Amino acid sequence: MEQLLYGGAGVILFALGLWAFLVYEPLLRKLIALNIMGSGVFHLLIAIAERGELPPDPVPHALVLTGIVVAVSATALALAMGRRLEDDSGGR
Amino acid sequence: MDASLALAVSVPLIGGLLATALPKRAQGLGLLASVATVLVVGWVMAGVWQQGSLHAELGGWAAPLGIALAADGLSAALLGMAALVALGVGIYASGYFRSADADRHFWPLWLLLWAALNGLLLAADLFNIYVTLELLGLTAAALGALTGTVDAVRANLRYLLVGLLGSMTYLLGVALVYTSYGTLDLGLLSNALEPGPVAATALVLMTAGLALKAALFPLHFWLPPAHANAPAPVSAALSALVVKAAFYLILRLWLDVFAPVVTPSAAGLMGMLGALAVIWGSWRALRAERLKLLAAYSTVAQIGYLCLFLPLLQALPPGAERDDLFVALVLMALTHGLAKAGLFLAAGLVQRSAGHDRIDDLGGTAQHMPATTFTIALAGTALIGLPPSGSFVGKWILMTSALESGQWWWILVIAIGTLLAAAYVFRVLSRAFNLEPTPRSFVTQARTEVPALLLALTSVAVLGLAADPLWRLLGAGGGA
Amino acid sequence: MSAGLLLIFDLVLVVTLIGLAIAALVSPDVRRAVMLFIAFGLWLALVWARLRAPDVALAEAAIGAGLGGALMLAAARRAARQEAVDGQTDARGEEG
Amino acid sequence: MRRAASLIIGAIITALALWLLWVLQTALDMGAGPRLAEQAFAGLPTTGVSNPVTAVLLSYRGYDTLLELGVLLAALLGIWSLGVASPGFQPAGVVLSGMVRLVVPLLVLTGGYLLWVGGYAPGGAFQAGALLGAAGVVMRLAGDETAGLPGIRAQRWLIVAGVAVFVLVGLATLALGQGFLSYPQAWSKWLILAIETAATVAIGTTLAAAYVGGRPWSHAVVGGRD
Repeated sequence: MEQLLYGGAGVILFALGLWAFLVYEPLLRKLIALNIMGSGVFHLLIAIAERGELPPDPVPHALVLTGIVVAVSATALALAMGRRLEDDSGGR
Repeated sequence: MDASLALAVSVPLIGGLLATALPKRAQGLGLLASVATVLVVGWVMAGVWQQGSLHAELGGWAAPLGIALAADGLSAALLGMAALVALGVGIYASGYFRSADADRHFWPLWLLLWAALNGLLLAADLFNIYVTLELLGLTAAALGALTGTVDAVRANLRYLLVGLLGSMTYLLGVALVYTSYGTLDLGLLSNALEPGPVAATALVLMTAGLALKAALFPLHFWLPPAHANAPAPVSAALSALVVKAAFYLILRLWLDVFAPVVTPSAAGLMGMLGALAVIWGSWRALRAERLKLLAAYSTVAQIGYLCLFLPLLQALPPGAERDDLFVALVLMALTHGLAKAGLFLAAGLVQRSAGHDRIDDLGGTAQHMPATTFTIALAGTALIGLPPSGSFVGKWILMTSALESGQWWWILVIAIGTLLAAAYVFRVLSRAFNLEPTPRSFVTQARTEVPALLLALTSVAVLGLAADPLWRLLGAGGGA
Repeated sequence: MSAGLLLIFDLVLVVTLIGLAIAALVSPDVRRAVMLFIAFGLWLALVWARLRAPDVALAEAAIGAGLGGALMLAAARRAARQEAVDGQTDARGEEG
Repeated sequence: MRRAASLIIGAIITALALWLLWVLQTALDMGAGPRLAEQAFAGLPTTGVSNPVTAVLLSYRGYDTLLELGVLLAALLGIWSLGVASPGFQPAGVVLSGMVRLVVPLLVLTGGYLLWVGGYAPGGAFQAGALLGAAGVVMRLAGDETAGLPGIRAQRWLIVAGVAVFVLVGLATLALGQGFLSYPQAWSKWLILAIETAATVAIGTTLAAAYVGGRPWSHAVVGGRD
């Protein structure tokens, strides 16, 4: 039950992020959407790692840690590209 | 334990680190690392040639707890193609970038991309594939934006975002797999997998994510602007290697790991998308105004051809015939990779010499750059699929299999695609030979023209005429 | 009884999390959207602490919400400033 | 028109979400499937660390972490290739800069602490590196346009340090005939600590440099402000 509740929340976050990614145009909106999508997947992994009495599974935890760092790297690069576009169109 | 597999990733990685830390020597270090990587890849290929397949457990932990690297015939063939293209691109790049600044930014990112590519082709773990995909996507987008023009940055920003969307979708599939099967290792997973909604959904999610990255129709929209606006050596690598890496993963999942889950209708759907990609991509290539845009649309079509193989491979029972078809698929992929790399490199030279790459105004290019025009002609031969190129053999086997398995309608698609390809290639060549011929010397800039020419030549002559070793490499590797 | 209470506690955590996500995604003001995204990340860290994943919770709070948020906030501030500048020049143009 | 499109997309994605929820329920209903936790705990004594997450990150799946540090590096190289950094913020007032002088050492100390306890308690290189990066962000917000980072040449070495130490350890174990990244058990703890320390420094530098948002003003252009 717990797993379904938390795992389901992960799926819902993924879907919400996907919707916003497809609907909104501005870069920052898309990045927030992508990050929330990613958080949804991460949340699903954390949810399935937790199993009541047993100690939680450390493998999904490590995967999520890796995923978080990758997501921030990609966000930083995308923002830098967006800033470059802003500067170019501003400097016309 | 085979050391060559880990080295195939570490050597370009170390090259990238050194090029980052010592920017003034980036070019020399980069070329050195390229040669070293080619040697290591040769070692891997020799190992696969002798032993059929290689396997290495990293960290001293066996799967499922640890991560393994594996090479079979398919990955070895693609590794080899990647090494050839990458070496050519590296030599070309060393004579291409005019500003020292661009050159210094190119090398570290390029070597990291190569490391990611090798890592992806050798990966045997679903999550490890995700990490290599991200490394590949980030470096590819950053390299594509290296020209710094607004168009290039915008197109590659979109490419980056689409790639991230694909990775997230892929990762959701991986999470589902781990929920049900508790393993990420490809080999263990393929043993444990049972057809059912979970496995099917995981495959759909992963395939959708990868199809975005492989620019499979109708998810190809990001590719033409991103590839057409990147610096020429980068376009070559993106079209020849990066897109194909994502397709390789689709192949790995559909033919290897998830084979029991794949139904004829699912494979048929992939074939349909491939058919649409062939026709749409070739048509847009014919209508393209710029040479690099033409090359980019032609990549969309070529990915389509590769997808046509899926329904046929699914329909054929294991045996010699299916093995032949599989070799034909790899042959098409290799030929296209080499030819497209040659074409993009040549297009970059045309653009630089003429100041533009508008096809209609290319008159007289042949007079100035005979070697480059010859490269375009050779690459065109391979893209059309004329003998003796590797794609001629590939298309021939594809059509025979289509007839024999009763799926004759794919032949129509191949015929239309081939005619359109012939049209767009001859459209370029007829423009290039517009004026009276006054050739000066065949090669004008050896450092950039020769790699392009050799890549295109390999795609036509070497792969077409000497395809037998490929049969052995893939056959011995169990050829999926 | 305590199981029921725990379920309510879990429900509150999850509903708030999804509420914050929706708020961050649809907020009309970009800067506020980023703020809400940071709040979402911190709340997510809290939920992960509840799911006995303290390592990941720490990382999400520090990297995902913290540095990711800081990067986005800088971009949002620039965007807002850009809009303000554009607005001023437009207004001046209309006056003149 | 746009509204209609977003509604249609919304409907499709709702259907997708319902499908995924059903699949998830099916997967969970199949009962407690296999998981790697038990194996991970069983192997823990030989890894030299007692925090299972650190063991997964640096021992069982160290190769993933190595490539992940590569992703971080690639992102920064991409950012640097896009142009030079914009000038920083106005120097902070007295109160704020006083706070900064307090907060930055605190962040660095906490980072060091997290790095050290990562072996046996929640924490580790990523959390510690993030705090170092946060210290850089705070300094830049307070008016230090370099975010407390050293000159460009040193920065280049610092950002590659994490991957470099990691891959060199891997190659060393390979040369010893142990296989890539297979730490000898007696050294495991210290090798992991060394890798984590280098990774922490690299992550902190990279994140702070990413926040600066462009390559530092080159010494050739501005006569080096450091």
